[in-house]
Amino acid sequence: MDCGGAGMSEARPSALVIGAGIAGIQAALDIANSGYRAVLVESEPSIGGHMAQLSETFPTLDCSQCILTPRTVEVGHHANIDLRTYSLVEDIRRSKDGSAFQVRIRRKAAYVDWSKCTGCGACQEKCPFKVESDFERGVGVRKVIYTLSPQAVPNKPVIDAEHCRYLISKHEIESGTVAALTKSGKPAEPKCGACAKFCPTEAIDWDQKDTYEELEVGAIVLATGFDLMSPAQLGEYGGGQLPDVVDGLAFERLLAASGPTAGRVLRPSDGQEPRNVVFIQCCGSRDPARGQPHCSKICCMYTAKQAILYKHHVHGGEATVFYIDVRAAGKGYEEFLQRAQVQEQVNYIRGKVSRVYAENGHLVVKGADTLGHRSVDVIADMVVLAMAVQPRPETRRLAEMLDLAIDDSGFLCGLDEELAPIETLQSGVFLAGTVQGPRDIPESVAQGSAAAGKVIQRLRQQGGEAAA
Amino acid sequence: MSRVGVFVCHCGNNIAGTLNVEQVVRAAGAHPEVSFAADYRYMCSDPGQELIRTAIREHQLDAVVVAACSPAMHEATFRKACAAEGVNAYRCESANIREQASWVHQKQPEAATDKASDIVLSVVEKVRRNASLAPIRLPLTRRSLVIGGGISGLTAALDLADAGYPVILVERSPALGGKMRQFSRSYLNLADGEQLLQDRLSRVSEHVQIQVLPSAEVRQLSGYVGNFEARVARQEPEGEVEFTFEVGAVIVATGWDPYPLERVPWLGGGSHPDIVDTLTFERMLLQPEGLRRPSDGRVPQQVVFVQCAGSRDPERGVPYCSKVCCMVVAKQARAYRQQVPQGSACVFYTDIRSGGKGYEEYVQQAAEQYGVLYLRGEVGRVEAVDGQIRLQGEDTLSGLQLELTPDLVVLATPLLPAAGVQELAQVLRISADSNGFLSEAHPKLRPVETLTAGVFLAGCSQGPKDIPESVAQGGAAAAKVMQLFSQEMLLQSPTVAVVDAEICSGCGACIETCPYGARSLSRVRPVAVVNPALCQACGACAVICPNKATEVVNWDAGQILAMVGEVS
Amino acid sequence: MASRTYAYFPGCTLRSHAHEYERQALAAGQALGIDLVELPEWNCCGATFPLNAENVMDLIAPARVLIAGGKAGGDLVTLCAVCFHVLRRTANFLQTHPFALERLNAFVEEGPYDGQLRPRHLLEVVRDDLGWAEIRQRVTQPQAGVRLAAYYGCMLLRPGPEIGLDDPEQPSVLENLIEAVGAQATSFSHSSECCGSYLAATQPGAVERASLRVVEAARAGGAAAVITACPLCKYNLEQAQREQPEESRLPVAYFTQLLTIAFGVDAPESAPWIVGAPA
Amino acid sequence: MDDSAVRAPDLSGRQAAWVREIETLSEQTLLACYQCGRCSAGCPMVDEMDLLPNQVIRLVQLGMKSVLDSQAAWVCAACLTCHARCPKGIDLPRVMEAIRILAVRAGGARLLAGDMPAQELAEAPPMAVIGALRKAGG
Repeated sequence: MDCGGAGMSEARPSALVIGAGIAGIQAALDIANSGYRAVLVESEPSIGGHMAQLSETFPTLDCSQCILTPRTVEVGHHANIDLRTYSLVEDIRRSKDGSAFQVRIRRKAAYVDWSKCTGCGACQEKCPFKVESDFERGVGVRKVIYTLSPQAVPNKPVIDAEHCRYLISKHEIESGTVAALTKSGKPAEPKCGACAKFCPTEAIDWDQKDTYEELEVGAIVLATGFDLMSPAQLGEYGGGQLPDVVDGLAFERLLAASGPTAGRVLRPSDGQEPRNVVFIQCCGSRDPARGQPHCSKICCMYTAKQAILYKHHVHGGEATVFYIDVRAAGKGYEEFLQRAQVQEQVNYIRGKVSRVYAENGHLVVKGADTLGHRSVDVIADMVVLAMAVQPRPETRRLAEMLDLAIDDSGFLCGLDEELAPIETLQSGVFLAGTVQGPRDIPESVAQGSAAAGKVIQRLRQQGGEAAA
Repeated sequence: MSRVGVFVCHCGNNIAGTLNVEQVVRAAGAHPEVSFAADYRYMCSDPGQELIRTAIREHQLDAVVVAACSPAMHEATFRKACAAEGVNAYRCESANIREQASWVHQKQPEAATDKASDIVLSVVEKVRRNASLAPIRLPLTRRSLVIGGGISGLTAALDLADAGYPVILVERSPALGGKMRQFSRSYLNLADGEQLLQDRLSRVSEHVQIQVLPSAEVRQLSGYVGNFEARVARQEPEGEVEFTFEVGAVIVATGWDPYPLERVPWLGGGSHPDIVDTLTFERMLLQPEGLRRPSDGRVPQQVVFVQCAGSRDPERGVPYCSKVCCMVVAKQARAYRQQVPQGSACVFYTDIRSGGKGYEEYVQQAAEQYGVLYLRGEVGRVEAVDGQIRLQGEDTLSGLQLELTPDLVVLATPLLPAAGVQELAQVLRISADSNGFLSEAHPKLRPVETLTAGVFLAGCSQGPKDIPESVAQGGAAAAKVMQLFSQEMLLQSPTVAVVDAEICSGCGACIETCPYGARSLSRVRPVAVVNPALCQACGACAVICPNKATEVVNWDAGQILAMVGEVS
Repeated sequence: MASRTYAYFPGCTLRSHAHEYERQALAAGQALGIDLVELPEWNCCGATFPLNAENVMDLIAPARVLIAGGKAGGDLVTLCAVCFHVLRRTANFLQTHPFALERLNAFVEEGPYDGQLRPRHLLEVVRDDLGWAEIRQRVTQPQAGVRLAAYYGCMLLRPGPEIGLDDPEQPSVLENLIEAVGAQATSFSHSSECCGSYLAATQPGAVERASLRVVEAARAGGAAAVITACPLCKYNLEQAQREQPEESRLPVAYFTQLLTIAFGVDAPESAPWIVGAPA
Repeated sequence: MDDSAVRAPDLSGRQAAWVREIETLSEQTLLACYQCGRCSAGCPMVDEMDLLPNQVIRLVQLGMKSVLDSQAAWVCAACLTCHARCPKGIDLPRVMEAIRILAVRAGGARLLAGDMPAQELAEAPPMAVIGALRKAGG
């Protein structure tokens, strides 16, 4: 495998950054711009994390992709950054003297030789199979050979082996579940292979295997980010059963110009424009009984933003937000909330929703207005659940590997959560972004930079000279 | 004759959804000096950049126009791609047809298309006249000035010093530690602020790389990124002493100041000794004899905390949320219940904002385990009647009007920007928002940078923040400085103003008008000279010069007239 | 077919108001090889699970049922959703509160109760011991084209972690049963909304309003009948409709009737969802 | 309810004996409730109540004894919908039961078989009659 790592000098001091969301990107760029080498590992085929899924960002309503792509492009072309996408950190061991880490990275088989691929996109166009896209949060589809977005960095596709007709039939023939010879006596051939037929550079590699790489780094930044709790865990809201009940990230995709509906808000069930959208906050958050005990911090603001954007997209549309406490704590946030409530006339109701169900082609949202002292039923066309922010599964694995502390919700702990939030129990291992707990973009960026600062400090103390 | 390539970006639907991209390509292609014109879904993507590089090779292009988003986004991306194929970076220009055409004229696709074509052609006219340039290289001083010795300033100073870079740490008050020194404890740590800061304070005082100047203020900052000269005035017993330091970067960590109690008169601020603010209550919690109320030294049996006492109140107080009060009050109410187990603690709140790691759990414990009673509603009035405090409030959840006679009222008043920060901002040539907090370069992605190169922000100077955020920001600002200091030479854009010394009369009009202080009279002869490191190429000098003796490189009069000619 | 034997607790209501429920259950059981052997001696379960800390006295009645069940050996099965709820929660409580168990044993002569019994509902026996495939096999009169609303009410599902019969928010056992006999389970927004329960005795007006909401939701889903496992739910839903003309009432039937008709034990004409059912 | 006339609720921090009694009987910590209102949102009987379920807890939190006079506890069907969805896991039906017990002890409401509507008494299944007597009869 060649991930572009050839020619890199092992002698140069380097750091491993795990996770290429905005926090990891910021950390890698700051390390690289200080002359040190950063190995940036990302499990998805391309970088950008959740920020690449967002439509606009609060409180300025900047287009997320627009402000993000300069950073992703810079990472993609940076001489000091070795990008390892579609890859997982399999193992980390500290060297005997404690100063360095031996890291083993597994790069998942993409079935595409990226050194040959030009990213022309012909394969994606010709692939006849579509599957639900995780990136589109279930409100959009992708091909079986895919990149996450047209602006992906790197802009090289991978094949989803689980759904690929060719790979499935190839496996059937090899494992003997399908006869090796056809009726006419010819050797059986795997079906489809459209991508390979149309690839102008013969980059499809059906025999590609997972590959492994060992390297040594002087410091590690953990920036593995977050997941949203699945709406399927909230049966009372019809999560997973009612198509027009979606989570906050799915609604971002419906708002995004680059999303599956090209920025038109259309409800998944019938493609109609919803005239009434209800946003429910604290879905699984602040819920020690059945969800997460913590506050997910970002939902109040993104809900206000989504309600505003929805009202911009659908003129005359009604937006209702059920909340318990509106947490608009950040620069310009309170003012943004006031804008949502007063100027944009988003209807805020203080109370939590008990149930959402379908009736006569609509959704009935059974809520309470604790300030008006009444229960309220809101008829809606669409419901958006602000699902709890929770750690990604691999975070726990990394914590075990490195012997790091985790909190009750599964987030990683800083050495001192207040006074030393970036450092950990392990020297040379630092945290950035939501791996430590829910936080917004500017906080994640600041933490990414701060973690980079700790890395630079350490590499300088170890005496490594930066390459200018 | 130039050989210009024009590349029109669809930006997904952002551009192509409104205007007719093909028509823009045709209009550009018709220009005699345009040798190649094409369009693509996303020019900034890898294949988009590859398209430019291939076209440069195949069509021997010597200049490039990318018609896409604002140059603030991707100018660097496209210039890098051109440079990789041997086209001088300054012969590549962005034509902004997104922010200036497709986004603002969504309802008029045809007019937007015409406008985009005009924009593209005018930039073609400019770029064919662009000179090939090389960046200006400047030396730099690898020492930094940290202004403010609170938790974020201390963190920044230590991070830099530990990385081997010397630091001048200037603190307005006589001692380091900032507001945190006054805290009775933090949320998670039982020790008081003084003890929590101990490790940092002793490391700062012992660090060979850190020079601390207490009782000192920055009076002037001249120079530019990498090469600042700071004048610092220090109050000493014998009077004011002034120091001058050469530094390459500045970190502003000036923190916050408390809101005067008198500014919340409807809450009784200033009218009774037992109506105090949270910072005062911090000190009361640390009284060696235990908590005593100020008026008569008795142990208060009923304490009422009032949140948003001036915050979120654009009419009477400040419009912003002060962010930390919810947690400060939860901490104080818990501490009170611990010290006075038989006493009652009520908190009036509007929204409890405990968004932070472990914060929600902390507040829930305050109610559940410490028996703090949270009352959701505004306090209408607090007043002293015959020495007794009377409080009128409402619990909107039960609909009850409440009239209380507490022994002590703690007002969570707003965090204000530190006194004097406006003047400091002027000295540093950085800006502040309408509330007086310093402005970051970008609210999302550049939270610790300012628009003045080499000047960075940390902590509450930029807006209310809690301790972990301030620590992270201190570290982040330090990292930005390290990045700056890791360069051998500073590279500056060469598209700056230049003076034709033969024509310049030395009248000084441009010196007056330059907003960046980038111009001065030559010491050698009476002509204006430009400090290229400070010049931001705004062009004000070119406009004001009565002799047309100055202009901006690659923005000369001929270019501008040609551009205007194309659109009119 | 191998026969399975279970101890069986009928409860008061099945012996006074819901005779049909019991008859159907026994008949369907026979067809499935399920032998329900009535406890030789039993008393009322108490009809409500006491929701307070001083509950030991209130638990004597259900505990005596549990003791009788324990003596009978094997699993103790009930039909009434409320009996099931009270017995299972009592059993859970006594299993996890040894001091309460000790106190209680001091009061009951038949004891001591060992705290180990886990009473079951017939639905669990059908689903877990037999399985839907076996039900489908046994069907001779498939109820094709019949649209039925699965109504759980409260007691079969909540509190979810303690009762554990099904997912309390998205249950499926009744739907699966309806589909196993070839009928179609309709979409039913109020399948686990409360009918008003025992307030029937004190607040009939409130119960009527609550029950009508349930009935209307079932009707809106196009159901020809409501299928329940609770005699009180059936009573409340029927009472709420008593003022309506008979032909426009939505029938309410026990899940057991689905089995007896699908197995050919009862005549197809006896099914309320065919007689007078809307298309 | 005429609570608005009561202008000085018991916020003493020393919980009144009756509040402690409710907490003991119900085995619930009522200050744990952060008043999200989810119980009120899902309650099938809420339209029949003079106080919302969350307000019942609120008044106990505030020490307002008038809550014992509320009809809400007597209209609660103990369907457990509120408990099933409460983010803090509060078992509100147990609180309602505690309020009923206190009211009965205070000699107030007490349901006797003779109090029931005659028709319901005759027609309703025994489980309803027994249930009602046990829930409301003290």
